[in-house]
Amino acid sequence: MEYIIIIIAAIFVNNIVLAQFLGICPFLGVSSKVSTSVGMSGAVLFVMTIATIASYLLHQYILIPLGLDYLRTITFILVIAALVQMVEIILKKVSPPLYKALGVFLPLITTNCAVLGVAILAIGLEDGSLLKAVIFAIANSIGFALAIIVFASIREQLELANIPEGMKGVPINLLVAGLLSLAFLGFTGLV
Amino acid sequence: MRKKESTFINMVLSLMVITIVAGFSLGFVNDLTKGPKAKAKLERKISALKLVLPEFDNNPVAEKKLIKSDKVKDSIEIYTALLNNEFVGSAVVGSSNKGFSGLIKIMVGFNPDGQIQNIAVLEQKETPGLGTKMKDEKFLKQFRGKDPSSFNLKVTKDGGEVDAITGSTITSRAFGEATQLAYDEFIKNK
Amino acid sequence: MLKTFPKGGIHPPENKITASKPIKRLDPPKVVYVPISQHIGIPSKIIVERKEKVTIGQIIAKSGGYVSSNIHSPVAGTVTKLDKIFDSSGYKKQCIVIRTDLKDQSNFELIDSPLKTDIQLSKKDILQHITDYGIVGLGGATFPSHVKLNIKKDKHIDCLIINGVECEPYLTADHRLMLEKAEEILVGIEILMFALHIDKAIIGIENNKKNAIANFKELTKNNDKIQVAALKIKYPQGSEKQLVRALLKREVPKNGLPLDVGVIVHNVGTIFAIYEAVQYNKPLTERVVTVTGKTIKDPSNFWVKIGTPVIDLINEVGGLPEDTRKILNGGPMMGKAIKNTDVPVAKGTSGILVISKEEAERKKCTNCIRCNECVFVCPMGLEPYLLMNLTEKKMYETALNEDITTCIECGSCSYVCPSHRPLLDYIRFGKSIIKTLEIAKDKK
Amino acid sequence: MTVSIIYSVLLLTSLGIIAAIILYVVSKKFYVYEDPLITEVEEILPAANCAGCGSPGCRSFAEKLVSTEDISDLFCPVGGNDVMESIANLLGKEVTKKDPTVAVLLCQGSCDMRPKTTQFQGPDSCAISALVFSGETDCQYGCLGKGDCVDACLFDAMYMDKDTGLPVIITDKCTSCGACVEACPKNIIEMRPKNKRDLKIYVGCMNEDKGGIAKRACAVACIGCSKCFDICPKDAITMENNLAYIDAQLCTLCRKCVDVCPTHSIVETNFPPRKKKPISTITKGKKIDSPSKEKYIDKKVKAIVEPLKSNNDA
Amino acid sequence: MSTKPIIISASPHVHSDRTSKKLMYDVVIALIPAFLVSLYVFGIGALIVTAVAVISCILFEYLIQKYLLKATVTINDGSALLTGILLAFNLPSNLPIWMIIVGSLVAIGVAKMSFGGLGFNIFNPALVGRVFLLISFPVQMTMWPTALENQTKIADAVTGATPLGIIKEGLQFGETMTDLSYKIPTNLDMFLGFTGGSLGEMSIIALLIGGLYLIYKKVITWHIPVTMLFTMAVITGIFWMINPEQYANPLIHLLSGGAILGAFFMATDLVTSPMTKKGMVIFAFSIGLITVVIRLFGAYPEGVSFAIIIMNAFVPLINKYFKPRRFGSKIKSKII
Amino acid sequence: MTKNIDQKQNFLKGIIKENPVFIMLLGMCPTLGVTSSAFNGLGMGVATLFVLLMSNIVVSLIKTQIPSKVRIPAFIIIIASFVTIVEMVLEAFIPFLYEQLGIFIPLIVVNCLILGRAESFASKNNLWSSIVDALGMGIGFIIALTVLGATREILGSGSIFEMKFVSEDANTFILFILPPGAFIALAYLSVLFNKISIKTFS
Ligand SMILES: Cc1cc2nc3c(=O)[nH]c(=O)nc-3n(C[C@H](O)[C@H](O)[C@H](O)COP(=O)(O)O)c2cc1C
Ligand SMILES: Cc1cc2nc3c(=O)[nH]c(=O)nc-3n(C[C@H](O)[C@H](O)[C@H](O)COP(=O)(O)O)c2cc1C
Ligand SMILES: Cc1cc2nc3c(=O)[nH]c(=O)nc-3n(C[C@H](O)[C@H](O)[C@H](O)COP(=O)(O)O)c2cc1C
Ligand SMILES: Cc1cc2nc3c(=O)[nH]c(=O)nc-3n(C[C@H](O)[C@H](O)[C@H](O)CO)c2cc1C
Ligand code: SF4
Ligand code: SF4
Ligand code: SF4
Ligand code: SF4
Ligand code: FES
Repeated sequence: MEYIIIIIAAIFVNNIVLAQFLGICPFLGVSSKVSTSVGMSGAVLFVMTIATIASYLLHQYILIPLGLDYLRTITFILVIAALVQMVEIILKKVSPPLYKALGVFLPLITTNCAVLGVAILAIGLEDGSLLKAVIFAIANSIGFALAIIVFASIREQLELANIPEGMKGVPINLLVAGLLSLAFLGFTGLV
Repeated sequence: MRKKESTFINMVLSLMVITIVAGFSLGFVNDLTKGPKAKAKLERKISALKLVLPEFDNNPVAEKKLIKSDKVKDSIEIYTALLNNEFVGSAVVGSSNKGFSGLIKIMVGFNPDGQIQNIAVLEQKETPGLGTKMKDEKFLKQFRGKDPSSFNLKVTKDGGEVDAITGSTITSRAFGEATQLAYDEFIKNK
Repeated sequence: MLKTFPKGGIHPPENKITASKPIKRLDPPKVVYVPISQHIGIPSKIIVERKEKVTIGQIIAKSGGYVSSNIHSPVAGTVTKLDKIFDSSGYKKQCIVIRTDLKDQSNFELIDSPLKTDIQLSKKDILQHITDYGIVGLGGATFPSHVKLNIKKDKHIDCLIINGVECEPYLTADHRLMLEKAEEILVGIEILMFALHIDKAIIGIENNKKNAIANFKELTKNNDKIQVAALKIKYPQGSEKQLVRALLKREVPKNGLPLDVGVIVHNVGTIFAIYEAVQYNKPLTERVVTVTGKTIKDPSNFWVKIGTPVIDLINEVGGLPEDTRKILNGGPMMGKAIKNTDVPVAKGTSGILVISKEEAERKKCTNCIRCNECVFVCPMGLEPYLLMNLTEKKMYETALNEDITTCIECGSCSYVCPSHRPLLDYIRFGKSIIKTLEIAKDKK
Repeated sequence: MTVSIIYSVLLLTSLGIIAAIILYVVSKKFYVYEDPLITEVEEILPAANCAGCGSPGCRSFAEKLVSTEDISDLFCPVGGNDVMESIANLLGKEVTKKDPTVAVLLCQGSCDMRPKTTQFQGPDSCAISALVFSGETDCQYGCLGKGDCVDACLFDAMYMDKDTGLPVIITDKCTSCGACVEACPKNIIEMRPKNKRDLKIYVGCMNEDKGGIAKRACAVACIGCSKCFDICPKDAITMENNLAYIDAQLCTLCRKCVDVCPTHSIVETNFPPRKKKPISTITKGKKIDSPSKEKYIDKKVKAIVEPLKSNNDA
Repeated sequence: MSTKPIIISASPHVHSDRTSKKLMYDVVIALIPAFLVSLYVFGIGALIVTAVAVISCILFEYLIQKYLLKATVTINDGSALLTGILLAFNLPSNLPIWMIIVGSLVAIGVAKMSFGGLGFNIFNPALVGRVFLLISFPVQMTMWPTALENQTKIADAVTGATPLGIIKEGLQFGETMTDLSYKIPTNLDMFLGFTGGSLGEMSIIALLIGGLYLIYKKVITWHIPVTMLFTMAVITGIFWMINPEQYANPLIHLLSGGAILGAFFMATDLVTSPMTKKGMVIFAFSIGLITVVIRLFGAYPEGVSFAIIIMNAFVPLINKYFKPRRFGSKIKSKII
Repeated sequence: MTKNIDQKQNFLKGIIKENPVFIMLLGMCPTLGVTSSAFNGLGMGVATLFVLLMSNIVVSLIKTQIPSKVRIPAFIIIIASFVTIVEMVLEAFIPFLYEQLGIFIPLIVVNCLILGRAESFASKNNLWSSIVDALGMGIGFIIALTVLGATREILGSGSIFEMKFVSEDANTFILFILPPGAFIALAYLSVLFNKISIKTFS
């Protein structure tokens, strides 16, 4: 039950993009096509999960025992940056097609605050276990995927619309994000 | 101005230098701010206590009591305040998750005779500008000096004596419930 | 339950005002303008010269390639010019201009011949006749029939479908032909069945031609090879893909031909032309044309010589009404607006429709309200609103993926759109662009 | 120095070194070479991404420039000779100099010269209306006047003249990218050398009909009379399908042909006005001498001068 | 021949006589019965709210088109009128006038014209306007003049909660459905419209009449309303059967909280609903589901508005993956 | 290779032509996340400016010493160090702001603005230009955040910098302090910004 609550909360109620404002850059940046946004979601799911595991372990078994939790930010970001690089290499070698699909997004993820944000939030969970952290990360990346895919499909449709000159580009995208976020307010109080 | 070549040695060396410097400076700043940080943290706790309790001279945080209760998930915290080693009241953390958006956590300060000294809101997720009005003086002031044994903590709509915040009956009810809970624990653990 | 195709379609007002008018024969016009490209494919090659005398039925332009057709002189007379004349495509096209010899008796002979039922030619000769006498599909596409009937070894055909649907409003040419030449058409069917070794034929007729259905049913009572099927009144029932689906429940694959599901579809007019070519060695030099319109005094059906200028036909029905704003070659759904009244009748002209006043005006186009009417009526399962938008925004690649090329240009979408959007205009344009892009790609 | 500082240094350093090692391995094992020249060339290119060069975009043109040995066939019309030269310098390759060209409209059939006989209803697009018919006038070669070319021009170098119903090319803005040539379904925009001071002489007509028919459809149509052909001292004019064409390479801009054309279908641009012969004498000896004709000539002159003026302001 | 030149255009040369304007006005006609009932129940307040919403919607559309977009003004196509009416129908009849104007501005300016106007908006304008108001002014937006007692006089309207609001609050504080059933109006009252609520959402019978008229006029098809209401009935039915004391019965859910108004008039908005029948069914099913989830477990007693705009966001995705079956494509699947 | 840069231009570009928020869309998360009040926006802006300035300085100083392959990790460490310093200082001395900004403080690390400037400017230009660049960009960021925060605060709470100018019970557009309001306010502010900057600078 607890896990289900985490999942629903992360996907609908506190959607990482629409309610928590994490990962807005890729959300606005790589959402012009549904296909690319699916690629990005895949990459985020992948990286967010491993990054959370890695930083959880780092925090739990190195930083806390050594009393170095003020190094949280710097160590996490290092771990994430290195991980992303490593994933990139491994993918390139192991599965070129997957690399082709996700590869372009990987560098973007380093500067995606959703990954770092979730890693930090995950260690802050109440009586958090590793499992809980992982579920939290996965649920959040699904929330990210949901938001960005819906957003991309709307943008695809808007490409065919006659948006007024002044609204074209950034403003209309922000507005759509705003209305999307407004709609998601309906889930308030589910958990 | 030529860039350094990307040789192995260069790469490791430069990163090493950077990390060492970073490590030093961070450690240093941490040492510098450790004291103030801890103080600020304690300060925050104490300031809440100061708000709800009459004057005291002990450190209630050190004398925190944790009481298991089946009504709430976490245990209930009780802080006892002493002035000149004399019991002057205690602050009880009450909570209710029937708020509009879930959990509401408040700290209620009681006089030794059970009168409410003051209430501070610790945690809440209510709608800004609406449920959050429970932090407003206008709402809080009706609790001060009231003894829950005689003062019905329910909202007027439900036959109680609390004037609900306009448009936020739910929040007001939850607030009342949390206060009631705190009072019950206070009586039990007096 | 009447047979029909499963999805889409519309039912515009039928306006078949000439349904009960027998086909009249027109006097030969003084001058005929015979275009050399009256069929899909390569234009024919002119083989006559200026001032040359020609007789009725003489070949005046020879097939210019495989997908092409012979063209015969519809009248006896003298070639006066080889000129460019506006035809129904809206462009000037090469024409052979022949002045009719008013003294030559053959121009005035009644060409109606008695029914001739026995088939004497061999299969090969039948196809040769169809090739020689310039038979092309009269259902609208004017695809040379000999190409269609020249079936490759690896294809198996098991059914001939006779398209007597005539789902276009106003037009009654096929209807009248089916009433007046039913027996000839049945012989024509026998000829094709014989030539193609098929023992099944279905005549599909829309249910608003009950007398034609009854007539055929009566005549084929004892013939279990030829069936007559009444079809629901729904446009575009006559489109071959929809017709095959309605009659046989077979679905012609995307970008495929009826051939791919073992079917040949021919229009009743084509069948009649084949009958005449095979039994009487008669080339395709005349056809039935419905001349109609709400404001026309005396709308009628005529046997018309190919090459007759439209104005001659209109004069025959009482002249061009004052408030004419649009003249169509064909019906209101698929017909083409012509530029002037000198445009000649060609093999594919099934009707001349005169439209007046406001009815001719297009309404102002407003924003698409995504009402899904167009999606709902498209018989091909396309999303016209999307195809139009994609074309407008020059996203041809996406349009191709959305199957724009399978549009049969039936116009149902434009017909229903409550916002009067020129859907088909754009889709047609998109198709043409994609075609040129693909040709360019093929070249590379 | 507290323990905490030591730990923090140790931790960060070890993390840093691990990162360095990984990155080193990466950079060695998975090294992909990309010529830095490409980026440099791309920076020189004008970044209009107009595809006038034949490549889908400036970046891919840069790749092509770097990868092909002989770049003399490649040309960026927007950047022109300057850009090509600097690229050639960078790459150490040869370029051929191209004469600057500019778009011209081979049709003068304005509304009053070429009466409309029909009316088109449908989308405002030349290409779409060309699918249905040859145009609202009886000339099937001329401009349809719906402005596809104007829409295609990325550089605001064209506009539709409401009075004539024809597009106007602002020569100074035209980069000769050819987008309009591509867009016109009637192929009546041609790229012609700009010459000095933008002096040009060309036949402003595409009508291949016989003289009489052409004349009936449009007052300024080339009727194929061959007078210009006969008079041209340099044999720059060819006659084909009842239509004259002036080869810009051979033309010496002597202007002899302009005077002899009975229908004024030869256009001259930016020449100083002829002092000896005022406009009225040009029209002398011509049958049609209607006032509208006069008006038209005024307008024509204006239409050509105006863009230059407006450009100077800008 | 007439003096006007002959017209050339591409086929087809005839057109059905349906126009988008007629569609819009058909919806307006269909809303008249519900309006009359609200006029009877809420008196002049209903008229004021509706008039203000309609006028301000049309005015904003006019001003924006004329002065900001400098485009042709299309205020007589009926869509702004309709947005105004539907916005009003979602508001309490005693809402301050300036709030109505703000709601209209959000509906027309933000949700519609920012996207390019009629046909390009992603979200239902009236509902965006309503949700904006609901969230910004929850107090005024959730206080309804109670019906009947105060017909025709608006001055001192007594306020009270909607049936769903009463149920939600009651259940949260431990009351059972049996206790609550005395506090809420009877089913018949709800059916006829004698209950509290937004001005256009209470009279089920009037809305049904309008809805059937729309189906008869082929402005909408049955797919969205039927699927949505059916889904709601089934899911609330299941919960009700599990525990009738904790969950209201399906009838209450269908009769209250704008379910009918939403199902027939708002979810069916042509612009913001899917293009295929299959898509519509999925769309409507999800609306039903989300509505019930919000009503039973969420913070808001009333979920239809949110459910519709949430699903509006999914419409492009639905359109992308639920296409009509192409004629001649290999995979044979049944077309709904 | 360092070009001569017009420093005034360099400074102004960050505020107008390349405004990180309105034009370049950099660092959107803190922009949207913390701007529920003008003060929070200002606080975040200043914190970001500090990190940006310091990291631009350091990067510009040591740029020649870093092999290009480890450029990014090196920059990240530098940035992260300054962020951590900011974090600790805020926690110690301005605890209430620390609480308000919450998770967005550590997230300054991944603010694309900072890494982007380090990458594309400081690593290529001299110290002085880098400082000016950082100041321009940072002030552009502060202005954007403060304006956004102020707009939201005015509309949403009826106050500015916590000073209430409407009565306690007045109705304000609560939506604007909620997440959707952030997007919507920014959307229309950027329309406005574009209009104004086009009008005044073209
Ligand atoms: C967007 C929104 C936010 C709300 N926030 C709260 C809240 O924080 N606290 C609360 O008690 N009620 C809140 N409500 C109102 C409840 O839904 C309910 O109407 C109210 O508590 C009961 O009304 P009353 O207080 O006027 O009796 C909110 C309503 C809406 C629409
Ligand atoms: C390029 C082309 C090739 C064709 N090839 C054949 C063919 O091999 N066999 C055949 O039966 N019909 C062939 N057809 C004719 C089609 O079956 C069909 O009759 C024609 O396209 C007109 O159909 P419509 O009037 O429904 O558009 C061909 C048509 C085209 C355009
Ligand atoms: C929309 C549409 C409607 C058509 N309607 C008819 C029709 O009513 N009668 C007909 O004979 N052919 C009609 N056709 C043409 C047929 O598809 C097909 O080309 C013809 O029946 C083939 O016979 P033919 O080769 O003898 O012309 C229609 C085609 C289309 C695309
Ligand atoms: C059946 C139908 C339902 C409609 N429902 C709404 C609605 O709920 N809200 C609204 O603003 N407009 C509605 N409209 C009007 C119109 O579609 C709407 O203004 C567009 O969304 C604006 O682009 C409706 C129109 C029709 C035909
Ligand atoms: S014209 Fe094409 S898209 Fe339109 S309904 Fe017919 S087949 Fe479908
Ligand atoms: S019929 Fe017209 S208004 Fe309706 S969806 Fe199609 S294009 Fe749009
Ligand atoms: S006028 Fe033609 S060639 Fe010149 S810039 Fe414009 S599109 Fe290119
Ligand atoms: S020149 Fe060509 S593209 Fe331009 S308006 Fe004329 S016909 Fe159209
Ligand atoms: S600031 Fe959050 S992803 Fe860029």
